[in-house]
Amino acid sequence: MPHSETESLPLLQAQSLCFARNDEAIFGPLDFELRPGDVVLIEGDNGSGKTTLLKVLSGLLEPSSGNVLLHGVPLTLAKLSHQVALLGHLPGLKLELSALENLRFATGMGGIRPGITPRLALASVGLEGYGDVPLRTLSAGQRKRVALARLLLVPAALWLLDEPYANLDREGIELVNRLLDNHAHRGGAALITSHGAYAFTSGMPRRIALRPAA
Amino acid sequence: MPHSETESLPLLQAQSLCFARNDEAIFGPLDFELRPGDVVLIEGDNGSGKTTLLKVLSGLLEPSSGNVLLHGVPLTLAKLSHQVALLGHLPGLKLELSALENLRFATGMGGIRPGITPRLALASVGLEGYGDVPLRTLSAGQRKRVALARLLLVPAALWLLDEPYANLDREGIELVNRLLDNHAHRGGAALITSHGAYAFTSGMPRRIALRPAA
Amino acid sequence: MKSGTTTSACLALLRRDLLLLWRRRGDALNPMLFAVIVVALFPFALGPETAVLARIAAGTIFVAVLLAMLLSLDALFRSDLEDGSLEQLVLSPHPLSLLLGCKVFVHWLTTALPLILIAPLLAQLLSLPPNMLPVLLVALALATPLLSLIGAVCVALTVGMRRSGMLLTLLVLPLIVPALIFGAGACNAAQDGLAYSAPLLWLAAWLVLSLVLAPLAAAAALKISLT
Amino acid sequence: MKSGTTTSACLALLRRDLLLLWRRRGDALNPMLFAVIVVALFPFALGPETAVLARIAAGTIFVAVLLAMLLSLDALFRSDLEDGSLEQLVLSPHPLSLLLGCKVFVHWLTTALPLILIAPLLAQLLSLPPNMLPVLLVALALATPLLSLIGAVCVALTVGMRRSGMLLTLLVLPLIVPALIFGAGACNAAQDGLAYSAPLLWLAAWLVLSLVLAPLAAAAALKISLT
Amino acid sequence: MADFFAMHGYAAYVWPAYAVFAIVLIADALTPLFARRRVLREIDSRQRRAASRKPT
Amino acid sequence: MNPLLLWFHKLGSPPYFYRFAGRWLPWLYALALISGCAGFYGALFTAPADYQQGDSFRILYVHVPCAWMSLFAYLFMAANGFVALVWRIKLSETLAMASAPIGAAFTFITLVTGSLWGKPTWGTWWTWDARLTSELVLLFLYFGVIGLYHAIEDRRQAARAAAFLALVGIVNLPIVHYSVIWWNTLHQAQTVSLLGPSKIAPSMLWPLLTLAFATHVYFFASLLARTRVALLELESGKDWVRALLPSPETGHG
Ligand code: HEM
Ligand SMILES: Nc1ncnc2c1ncn2[C@@H]1O[C@H](COP(=O)(O)OP(=O)(O)OP(=O)(O)O)[C@@H](O)[C@H]1O
Ligand SMILES: Nc1ncnc2c1ncn2[C@@H]1O[C@H](COP(=O)(O)OP(=O)(O)OP(=O)(O)O)[C@@H](O)[C@H]1O
Ligand SMILES: [Mg+2]
Ligand SMILES: [Mg+2]
Repeated sequence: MPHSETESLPLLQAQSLCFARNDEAIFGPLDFELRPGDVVLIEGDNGSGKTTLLKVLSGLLEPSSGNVLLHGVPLTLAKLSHQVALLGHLPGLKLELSALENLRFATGMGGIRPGITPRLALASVGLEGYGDVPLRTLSAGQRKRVALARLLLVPAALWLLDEPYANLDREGIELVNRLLDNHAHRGGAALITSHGAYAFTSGMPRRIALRPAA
Repeated sequence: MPHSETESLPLLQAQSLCFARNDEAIFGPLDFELRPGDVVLIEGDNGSGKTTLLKVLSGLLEPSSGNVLLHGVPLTLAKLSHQVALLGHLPGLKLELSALENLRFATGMGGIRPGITPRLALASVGLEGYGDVPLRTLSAGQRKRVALARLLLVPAALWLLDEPYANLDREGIELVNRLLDNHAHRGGAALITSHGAYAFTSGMPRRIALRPAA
Repeated sequence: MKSGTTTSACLALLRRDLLLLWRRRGDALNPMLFAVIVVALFPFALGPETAVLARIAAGTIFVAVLLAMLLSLDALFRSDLEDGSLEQLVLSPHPLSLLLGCKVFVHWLTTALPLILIAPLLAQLLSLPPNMLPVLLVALALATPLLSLIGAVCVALTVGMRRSGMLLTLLVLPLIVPALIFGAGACNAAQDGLAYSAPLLWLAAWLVLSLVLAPLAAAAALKISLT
Repeated sequence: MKSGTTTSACLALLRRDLLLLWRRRGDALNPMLFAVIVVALFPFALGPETAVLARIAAGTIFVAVLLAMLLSLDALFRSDLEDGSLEQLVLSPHPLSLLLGCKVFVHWLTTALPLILIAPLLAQLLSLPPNMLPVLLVALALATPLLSLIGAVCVALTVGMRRSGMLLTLLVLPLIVPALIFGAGACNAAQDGLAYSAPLLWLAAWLVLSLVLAPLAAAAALKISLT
Repeated sequence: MADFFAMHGYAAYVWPAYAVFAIVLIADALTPLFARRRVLREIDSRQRRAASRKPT
Repeated sequence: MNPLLLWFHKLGSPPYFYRFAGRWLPWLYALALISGCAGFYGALFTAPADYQQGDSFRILYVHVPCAWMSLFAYLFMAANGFVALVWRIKLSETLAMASAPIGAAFTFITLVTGSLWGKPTWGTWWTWDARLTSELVLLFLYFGVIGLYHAIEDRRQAARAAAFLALVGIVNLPIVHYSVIWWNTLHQAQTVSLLGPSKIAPSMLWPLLTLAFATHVYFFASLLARTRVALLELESGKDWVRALLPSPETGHG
């Protein structure tokens, strides 16, 4: 995997990043960078702008000032970067299709990492045997696991995960932590949000705190 | 408040309650009862049937066998009990209306406890000053708090809360615990669900564990 | 702890629904626009000959109004379902049929009434003979509440499904065809100079019956389809 | 880590959308049902005189088909938006216009094609003269893709809103009126025994233009309304 | 003068036309005034909200 | 930079434009009012009655200027929309959205006065003639732009989406204008021309031109007034707006 050349440049840089909705500041100027191997937790109370920040970093919302650089290149609306996997509140899965069909579509769209198949990925998130029933009949937590399986399959250097722990039971939380560890060891980076009410199994190395900008 | 006569009978009784969807058992025979002052936590992994159980207890789903008794009276589809407040995954709030308008509607429909007003209830869930903006512009956690304010306002002896802690920050979780304590002291009872991944501030007195029936 | 009275509950529901409508007043104009557009399409499709247009005017306006109402019916309970309000309504301590009656009334007030008010304009667009306008208006005033009421029963039946839009149409239409036949029939009779009061009286009788039965039926249907 | 090719992405999208449609095949029939119902209402509304019906047959069928497609347009991106798939599509490494083109193609294939296939039945219901049927079919075959394409641009603009149903109608209609005029115009000309190839050629030229421009415009509009 | 108002029998068409012109444009001229008042009121209440929130 | 460009650059800044518009507004309203009164005097008193249409032809003096304005306002809106989409200039977004309701008002007047004129001359209020139809479509387009703008919550995103729609709808303008040439219609063909000789008597022409001038000036006056309000709303969080208000009475700090 060619991440030797990217080692020198940070994967993601935020430079005095601000966001305002109808001129009301949501989060203040933020400066941080992610290098390969970094996993960073964004903490903040309800309404502090965590979801908004992830959307800005993925390019879905435009910052009101400041820059987002991916591999040193500014992220613009016209040219989104495709090294980024965003897992938002909405998982982007079709409830009428089965888990396997959803995953096959995802790999068709985004490519697939070498050495893994949709079925293997599903097994490694603890959903063996649930591959062929429509997603509609799975519970909230089971659906979340399917979305995690997609992260495993589709190659992306930067993961942006919005409250990945929500809806998951203890075992599910450990699963997320394991996935993040593996991703970091492979040279990826991840930014995840949480309001810190969960009993984590391992401490996160770095944190960014969001506070209301007003 | 006339809860002296109800003291003798349990508020809620489940008698060998089973639920099956298309002949697939979701939860096994359950027997438990709630008396005034009880707060019970339903624990179970993802997909173990917590949401389903609450719907059965409120009368929205019919058990496949067994009974639900409210004040000793069997709950039937035709005659739902109106002593029950259900707070599900969907809060039943209108995003176009403000928090106060939503709460006023709720009290118009369900009546109001003596000695409290919508504005006071909103203040006591930490949303002072947010009463007049459309709910659409509040974050996930802030909306959840509005739903909690409704619980405070509308009289109901039995609370059924589905994952009340989800989406809330630490302070919000403490708020829920405080609300539950007060409700219990007033002679109410509550049944809440969780998969136990939260860092609670106080232990729950009683738990019911749901395990996959299969 | 005392719970509110049924009257206050109905008033609260009416107030909330009207307030919601006011907040989304842009959307409230939509059925009107739709009817105008459907009517305006016909001259394009048929060519601008006044004689042809006048002949089909009353029928086309009737169809356009019914379609506009039909399409807005789908939204009658949908948003309440999506955000969980409908569950709360069913669990509330008041007669469900009365509450649904309130919702139907708001629906009529906010979709059918504007449609009836712009019917004269639609008539002008299709060059309907002016002396037929009163008959058309009376027929619409009788047929539209019928549609709201019958529609509510069907919506209540389909409310549990995702994307039931057109299935709903399918359910409502057979029930509403008689209203169309009598309503448009009265107009056509008037245009041909025949007596037109009999079909209107039939419509009225049917409306009275529906006013009593439809809310009860809707409440029963809703309980079936939610549980 | 290599990402998939654009061709494979388009194929994956086509396969998924068709599969979804198959899973919801009940819904897929809806536009057809709607068109049948609209057409079937007219004999009730106008009375059963064959001469009148035949005169308005082609125009009414055209209007019914356009309305049916219009109403199904709303769902083009809605479910993708609601479950977050649309965000994933925008963030994917392939040209958005191409992906949207695929979605439009599926839309046409699954709503317009069935409508064209049942057009002969509709023609029968309104006693359209049989020799006019081929003109009607050709006109529909040219006008319906136009509607899918132009509609996609408008849907992309309104996709960020809740409940945009009828606003969409308002946006699409002015843009689609010419297609209706030319399409129905060709039919009416044929009925009067006049030459009808000129309007059809106009439609064809316009279709070619839209095929090239509309996907690009839709992609631009979608980016505007998502961000 | 009455002759002038009668417009040789076209009064029913001419005067409404001028009236529509006047009414619509006057309404158009007034909307910004009302909108301005509404916006100022909104800004004021928003600032008050911000001011009341800050101390807590 | 050349001074004109520099001035345009400065004009693009909301606070500057707000003050600039505030200075010019009274003058524009006054000019529109005066020239409008002069035009109406000519239209009602000095112009002779038409030998064919009698006094009904006096509707021309409201119909035609408004018809021209309905097209001009759309063009203006689309041009600003283009600038807004390509260069993302906030002021252009605002100008484009402010011209939509004014244009819709003129279109509405055109349709109503046209109908009022049609009844005595053609014997019907409305026919489905190409010009009338395309003008109605123009009204729907204006409604679509306004509706889209109000249906989206984020003001800037709403403006961009509506501007995009306005650009797509511009294909309708040539149809309105040339419909009388392309199809033979009931409606009057072009009679007034600024460049070539007009087919209309000078005593009938000058009030028309004066009124056309007045409506143009009015358009810009109304545009500036609306833009000022819109800028206030858009920039309500900015310091220059706070400075405009009487200092908030919660003045403890
Ligand atoms: C609802 C009905 C009508 C509508 C929508 C309408 C619309 C228009 C429009 C849009 C224009 C401007 C065209 C351009 O500059 O490209 C126009 C111009 C004009 N209209 Fe009408 N019109 C209507 C009825 C009438 C009637 C009944 C008459 C007179 C018999 C009339 C006489 C004129 C004249 C003389 C012009 C100026 C033509 C020129 O010099 O360019 N219009 N109308
Ligand atoms: N569509 C919107 N329009 C206007 N304001 C919004 C909108 N969405 C969110 N906000 C506001 O932006 C702020 C940040 O919202 P965001 O959803 O990013 O918070 P969050 O940190 O994800 O909160 P939570 O933990 O509750 O999910 C909130 O104060 C909210 O009121
Ligand atoms: N509509 C449905 N149709 C069929 N099966 C369903 C449906 N909804 C849920 N199930 C199944 O019923 C079981 C229980 O679901 P339920 O939503 O009650 O779980 P839960 O305990 O609330 O889980 P979570 O913690 O993930 O919310 C799950 O295994 C799920 O697959
Ligand atoms: Mg969030
Ligand atoms: Mg659950």
